[in-house]
Amino acid sequence: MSQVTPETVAEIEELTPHDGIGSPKRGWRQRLFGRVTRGAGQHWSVPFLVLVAFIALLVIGPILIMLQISLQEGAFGASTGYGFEAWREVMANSRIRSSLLTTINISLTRQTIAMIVGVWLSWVIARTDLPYAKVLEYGFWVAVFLPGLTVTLSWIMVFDPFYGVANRALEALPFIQNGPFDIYSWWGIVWVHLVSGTLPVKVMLLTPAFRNLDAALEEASRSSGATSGQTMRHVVIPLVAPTLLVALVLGTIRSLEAFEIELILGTPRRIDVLSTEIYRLVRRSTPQYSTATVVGMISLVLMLPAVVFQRIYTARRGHATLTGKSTNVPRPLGKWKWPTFALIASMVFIMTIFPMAMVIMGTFMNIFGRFDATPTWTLDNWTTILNNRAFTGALWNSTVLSFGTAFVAMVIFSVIAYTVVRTQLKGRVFLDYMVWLPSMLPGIVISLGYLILFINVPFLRPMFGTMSILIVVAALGAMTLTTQMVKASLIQIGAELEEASRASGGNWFYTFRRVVLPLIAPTLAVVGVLAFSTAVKTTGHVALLSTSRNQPLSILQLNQMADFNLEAASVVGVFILIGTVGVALVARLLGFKARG
Amino acid sequence: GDDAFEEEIGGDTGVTDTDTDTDTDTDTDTDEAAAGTNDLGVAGSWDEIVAAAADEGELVISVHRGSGYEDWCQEVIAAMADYDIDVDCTANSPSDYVGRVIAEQQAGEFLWDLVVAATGNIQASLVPIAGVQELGPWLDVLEDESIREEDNWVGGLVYSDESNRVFLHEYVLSGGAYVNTDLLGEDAQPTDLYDESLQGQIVSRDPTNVNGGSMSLAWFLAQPEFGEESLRELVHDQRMVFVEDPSTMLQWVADGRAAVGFGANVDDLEDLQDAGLAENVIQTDWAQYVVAYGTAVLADNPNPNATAVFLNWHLSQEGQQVWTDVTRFNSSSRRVGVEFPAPDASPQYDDMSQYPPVIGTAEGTESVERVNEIALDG
Amino acid sequence: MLRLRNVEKAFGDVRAVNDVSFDVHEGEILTLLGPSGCGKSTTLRLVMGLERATGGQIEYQGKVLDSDDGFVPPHKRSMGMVFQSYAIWPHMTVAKNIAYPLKLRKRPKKEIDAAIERVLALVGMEGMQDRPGTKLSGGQMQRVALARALVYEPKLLLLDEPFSNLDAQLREHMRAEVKSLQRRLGLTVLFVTHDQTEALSMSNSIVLMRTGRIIQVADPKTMYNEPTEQFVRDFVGHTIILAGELVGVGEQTARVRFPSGDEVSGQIRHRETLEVGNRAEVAIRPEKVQIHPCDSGASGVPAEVEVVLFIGNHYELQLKTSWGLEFLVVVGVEREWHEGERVIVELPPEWTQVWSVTDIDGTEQSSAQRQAAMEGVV
Amino acid sequence: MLRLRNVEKAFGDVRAVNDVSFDVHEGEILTLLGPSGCGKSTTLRLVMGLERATGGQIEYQGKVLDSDDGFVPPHKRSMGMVFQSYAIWPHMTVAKNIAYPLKLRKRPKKEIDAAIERVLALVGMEGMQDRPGTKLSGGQMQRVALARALVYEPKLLLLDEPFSNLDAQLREHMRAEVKSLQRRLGLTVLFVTHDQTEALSMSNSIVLMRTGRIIQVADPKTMYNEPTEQFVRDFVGHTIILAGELVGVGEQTARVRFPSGDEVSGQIRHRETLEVGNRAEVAIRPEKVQIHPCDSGASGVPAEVEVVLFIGNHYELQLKTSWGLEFLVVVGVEREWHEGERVIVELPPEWTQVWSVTDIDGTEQSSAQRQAAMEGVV
Ligand SMILES: Nc1ncnc2c1ncn2[C@@H]1O[C@H](COP(=O)(O)OP(=O)(O)OP(=O)(O)O)[C@@H](O)[C@H]1O
Ligand SMILES: Nc1ncnc2c1ncn2[C@@H]1O[C@H](COP(=O)(O)OP(=O)(O)OP(=O)(O)O)[C@@H](O)[C@H]1O
Ligand SMILES: [Mg+2]
Ligand SMILES: [Mg+2]
Repeated sequence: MSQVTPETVAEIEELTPHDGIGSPKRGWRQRLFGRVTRGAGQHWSVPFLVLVAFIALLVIGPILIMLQISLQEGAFGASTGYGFEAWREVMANSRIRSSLLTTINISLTRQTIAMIVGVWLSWVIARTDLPYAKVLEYGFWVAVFLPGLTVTLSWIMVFDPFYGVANRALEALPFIQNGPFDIYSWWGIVWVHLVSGTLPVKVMLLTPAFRNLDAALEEASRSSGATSGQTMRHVVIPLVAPTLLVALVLGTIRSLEAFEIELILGTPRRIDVLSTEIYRLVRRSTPQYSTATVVGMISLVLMLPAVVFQRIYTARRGHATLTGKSTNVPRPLGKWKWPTFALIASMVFIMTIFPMAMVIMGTFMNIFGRFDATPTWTLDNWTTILNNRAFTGALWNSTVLSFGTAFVAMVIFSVIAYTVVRTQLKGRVFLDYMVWLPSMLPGIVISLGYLILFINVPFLRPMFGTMSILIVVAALGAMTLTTQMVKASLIQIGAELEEASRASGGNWFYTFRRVVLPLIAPTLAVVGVLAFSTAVKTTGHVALLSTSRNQPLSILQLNQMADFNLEAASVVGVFILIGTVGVALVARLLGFKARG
Repeated sequence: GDDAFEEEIGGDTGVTDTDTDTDTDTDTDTDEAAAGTNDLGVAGSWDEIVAAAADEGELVISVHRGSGYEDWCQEVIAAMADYDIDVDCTANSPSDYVGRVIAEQQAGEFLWDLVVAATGNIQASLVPIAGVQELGPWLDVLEDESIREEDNWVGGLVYSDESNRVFLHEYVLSGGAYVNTDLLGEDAQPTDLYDESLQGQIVSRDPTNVNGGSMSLAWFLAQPEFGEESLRELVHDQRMVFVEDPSTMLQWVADGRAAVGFGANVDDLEDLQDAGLAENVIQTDWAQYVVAYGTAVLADNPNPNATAVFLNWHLSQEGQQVWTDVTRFNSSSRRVGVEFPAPDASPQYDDMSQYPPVIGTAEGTESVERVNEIALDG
Repeated sequence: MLRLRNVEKAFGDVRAVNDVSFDVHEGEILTLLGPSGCGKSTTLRLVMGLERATGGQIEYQGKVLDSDDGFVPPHKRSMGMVFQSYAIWPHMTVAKNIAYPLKLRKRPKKEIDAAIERVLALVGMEGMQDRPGTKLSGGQMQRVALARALVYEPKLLLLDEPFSNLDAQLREHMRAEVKSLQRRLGLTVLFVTHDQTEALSMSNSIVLMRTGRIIQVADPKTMYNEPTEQFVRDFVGHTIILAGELVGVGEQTARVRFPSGDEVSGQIRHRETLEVGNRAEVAIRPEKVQIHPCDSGASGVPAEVEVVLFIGNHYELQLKTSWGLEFLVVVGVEREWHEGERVIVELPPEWTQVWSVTDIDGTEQSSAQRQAAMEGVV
Repeated sequence: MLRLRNVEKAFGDVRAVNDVSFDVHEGEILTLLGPSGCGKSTTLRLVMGLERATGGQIEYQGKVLDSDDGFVPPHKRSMGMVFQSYAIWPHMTVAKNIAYPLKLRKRPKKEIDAAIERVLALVGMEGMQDRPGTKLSGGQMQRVALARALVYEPKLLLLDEPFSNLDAQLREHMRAEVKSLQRRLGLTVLFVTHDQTEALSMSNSIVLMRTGRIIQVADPKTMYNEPTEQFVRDFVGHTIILAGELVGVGEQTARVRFPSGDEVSGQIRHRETLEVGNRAEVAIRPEKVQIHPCDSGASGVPAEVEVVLFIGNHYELQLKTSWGLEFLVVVGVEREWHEGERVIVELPPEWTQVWSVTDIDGTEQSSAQRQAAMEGVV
């Protein structure tokens, strides 16, 4: 009787499906970290632990470094010892406290609105017979890639209290004296955020989740007498909860980090958020890294409970919604079909067509938004950029950077996600938590941590000054998004679909390639494209790591921005836009093809 | 305090380690008294230096971020190619750059040869920890003797502070108040700003931000008749409005949304006026300030000979002319004989006392920080 | 109570339901029967309102539910449905799955708990309240699905193969429960099943469908004994078909000669197509055939026993006639039969039917073709 | 060929499979039979390697597949499986679903196409190649699942209720195909079904399970005629159970008196527990019972016909004895029966068994309890 070799054992054990559900009597440890060791349950794998350790180095390393910096007293580089000076200073600072409140307020408002509208939008797009649903969905994608600054200025043109066209139009009405809109306000910030990113990103992320939902589950609810709203609340939303939560937590993290819109729109009213505080601190003549780091840490601490909650909830409630019997019947909208279409199409217009037109137009304008300038139109912006000798190199670097990042994100991180969801390997829960960290400190703060890490770790040192370091850092930036979204979409896929492949004789890799990958392809396409566009637009993370040899377009754009040459910067933005839109189109086509 | 400070630098830079590796036998950074006798790591005669520079074959420069500096990089690359030196010239925002250099140096990595940029951040962060070297000894080895001569530089060989590390080769005149002539007269004076009717009518690039309007407002601090209290009054009681970018500020003034604005440069105004806009806006000759651009050699720089060759070119009249020609619109040079593209918009080098402390010097930094604080209060 | 008129549903090119009209009366059990893929589930889904018909009209309790002019959404139809795929909500426990329709109707918690307990006992799953919906066996899921539809006692129950994964005992029990519930509450049931026993024993009437169309609507007995078409005859119950030549056509009966020379007579179906000399089919239900040992002297068709299958309460014999035709008959267990034994098959004329030969594609393909297909595979 | 030894699988507290041991010999069809939730699917999943056993050992073709020491992954087991839940890949068309196992095995495209066509014809779905997996009817999905498992002819086929959603015709056809394939290729089949006819007619041996444990392993005939336990007797086929008092216990036979005073005798099962004066159960298969009109003078138990159910080829009569016991019998269609008619039920002693009365919780609950539960609902 021949015995099984240990290798085979290891190979399979890794891949034994697991479920996150346990008996109700579990302690906090189990709730936080999933099931505890029990005989055949969890197991070790050395290569996997090496991977975990490597990722821990890249992820926790910079955070520890930042923690150390936050404890340094005195100016950066001339520290006089360790203490809690920076922490005390931040805690005592009433400005920072009020910024913190504003941050929480703005983030929550944005996320709440975006979540509600986003869920509705993506459900309609994915699950009903909305005409041109795929085109509209793509419209939301494009909105995400538009350069935020130009979009902000476009909205100023509409809602400026003095010359904004919306106000002017309203003032033309007899009973309105002063147009009611003021873009330089709390709601102005919320609005621009919503239309320029928060909402479209939600649509991007959620639509695939709704697609992977067995229509029968919804139908069963409606047959039980539930209205669409009740079905949404009790069945659809709980079922896609893993994805919703990831999108929500990630969105919140992102909104804690963003500062460009707040800087422009918040300054006149002195609306400050944590991220603008950080920005100001590191831009001081003696950069206040300690204090900036402390402020950054605050947002990390703010987000931790959300992350822990997200994981516990998902582990307890993650359920397959796509099984081996799934049906996919779009829900007829009936008489609402065309009104819904009109509504969503106008949203796409507001979020995509209008700002995109403004961005492109802006590159040909002498002064952005000033139609009264003479000449109004010019090609100078284009010639400036195209004649810039660094341009070709930067274009190439950006291409390498963004494709590299998207590749790493899609390939490596989806394997990590798979490991976390479908195996019992020791360390996977730790990995799962760790994956959140890279996005939890603002790029502008964490980039210093990366710098210090990369020059101090001997085997990372050679990457310094090459493209690879930018790819690694940009990929780390995309890590949370990719891993968590892919994880959420894997949770949706019934284990039997994989089992059927393995029963047919497919090994793990074949199964992954032919069954798992196509099923998560729509999500993968989304995160791949988002990773691509983040990498191509990245500034904060890579600012300290790029040199003239590996400088990407986004840094070149920064050089234009340093002179407030918005028009020329927009030209670079258009290149970035064209690249991302093109890649997104290809990704969608491939994603849908893979999915059939 | 001081002891700990010294120790920190010595320890963290790990200079002793590097020394054994790189043949430099003296500690450049810790012992200032010894700096004069410091061996820079350059070869003996100029010819030898040039030869050694070609051997090094490389030079790493950081330049200020913004328009023209990339073009300057191309000029440097071209010029240094004659010496078989391959130049890696990167544009960096100075505030990013200092953090980066400090981190690198603390890890024992000395990657940069030179930095050419607005000196504020370098003065504030790198000079105190000797992240940049004393420049005098470098000037001494240069072939071009004219560089060393005080007379060839307006005001002499001026450094950002007495440690003589950052050589200020250029002063740029910036700032001024921008006045809407329709609302205020062409000869509006600073005292006019305190009129009650101007409450909420004064706009400034956000002075809580170092690079914002704070430098123009620092002018008020430097004037005996104004000073800190009246600046506070101007910012707070007159309900100064802050905006993020200069173009918006100027457009607000031009459109009459504000009567006066701070925090732009004359090129910003010129851009608008070239486009037929903001023709009712003038730049005042008050509230102007000077920003210093400096050249410094980084501690333990990797390519000393190439550095010397570069300095020999850069600080020559020819090099300075190139700098002036390709960098900002209103750039200039302290080098005698260099022609300025916009002489009217350049500082009057012969009478620097009319300006507030030069930004980039120790005092300049301090006054800007004070404006920051005042703006942040309240 | 429920009335379908010329209902049609097309999925692109596929016409899943085509010109379907039937009525379901209050308190009756109507069964949709038909080969896999014939449109049974689609018809139920149209009645529930999960799909919108592409043509025709559905009325319920006098109201038009679905027509060109309007559409009533499922939640307003007050029907209950068991899905062929169960559609158990994976995020809820068994109890929550079942409680859902009651919670929607805002029943008090106590009542809900009691109802859950009752209905779980009814499906034989007591004590499984807190099991997550995903941790159930196939049959348990099916029972939960049934419980969920029964718990709120909708006036019209749509059951799509609700017992397919239950064992015989449980299935019988559930059948009895549903029938009893239906009687007590006066429920109307629209039932889909692939189990003929179920269809014949439970229904008040049967709608037999094929590729989206209705073939015959009748009560069970009529459908079994008086099929209007060969397809019905072959689909409902077993039929032995022996082809031969028509040698005599009478008023009611006809005579057919088999290749072996034996002749039988039977009742004529579809007289108009029968002509002496043509080929004809002799059809008889297997249970009507009498098998006699070959030495018994009975008259009929001689055959050999090829396979003996034991089915518990009876045997199935596969017989082969002398000219090579194979067929199955069902015989009691009073006597043992042996493979290889020669027997006489008696066809009582009153149960024997004579049909003309037409294309039989009831199951989309003749068995000969299938046989060929299968040989290919092995 | 396949050998399970003391196999155990626990899901947390639920012991789905408990101490299960049986052998499957090459070329045989072994059926797992048992009430819903008894662990049949789990056993198949353990054999396939989709779950790891928590105890015991599984061997296949002389190799240990699963034991404390090791585990062979599913794809190395060269078995084929049809899932109870079908597991159709929603992102693939019908053809791609079926081609998958062949593509994996790198068969040439031509061969694959031919195989798909053959196997689709076999399951009666020709021409549906390009239909997406999510746009199929329930029965079509099930057939695709079957086709996918058959197409690559694995040595061991694991079929988990593979015909549950097929109509009788198709189901019979598929049964025949599987059996024929199995014979031709010498396949071994491990089969789960809830259909007793299927189990009894197709299998070489049957494993009867209950709550995770094996109750009896036997060939179909033995299991039907010589159940070792009441549970087996009641689960496999129908049984009429009449309780009465033991009035005589012989060597092989015993006599039982019913409340009405009628007495019957039957074969003794489990002699040791039978004592005169105790209550006993008289059990007989419904088809063994003879029903006589009440005026025929036959001896037996008098009863009244309560319900007549027409099941196509036979009637089911629900009878009620004078003391109120209800039971079903199956009778031929030779004679019509009427509700209300009085009859005599003859129990031939050779088919009658006498059991002692024990707890019957085979289906987890007595019918009385169920009845009670149901009353509650309505
Ligand atoms: N993942 C699981 N976790 C906990 N219990 C489970 C799980 N899967 C199955 N069970 C339980 O184990 C028992 C055996 O399940 P199994 O699926 O093997 O039953 P089965 O015999 O196939 O039943 P059916 O005929 O209804 O399909 C059932 O009581 C079921 O509820
Ligand atoms: N969404 C769909 N798109 C296209 N065709 C479909 C769709 N759903 C079902 N069909 C086709 O419509 C026909 C009828 O399907 P339906 O589900 O009503 O069959 P059914 O009678 O319930 O069969 P079964 O007994 O196998 O469940 C089938 O041929 C099926 O392939
Ligand atoms: Mg169906
Ligand atoms: Mg099962």
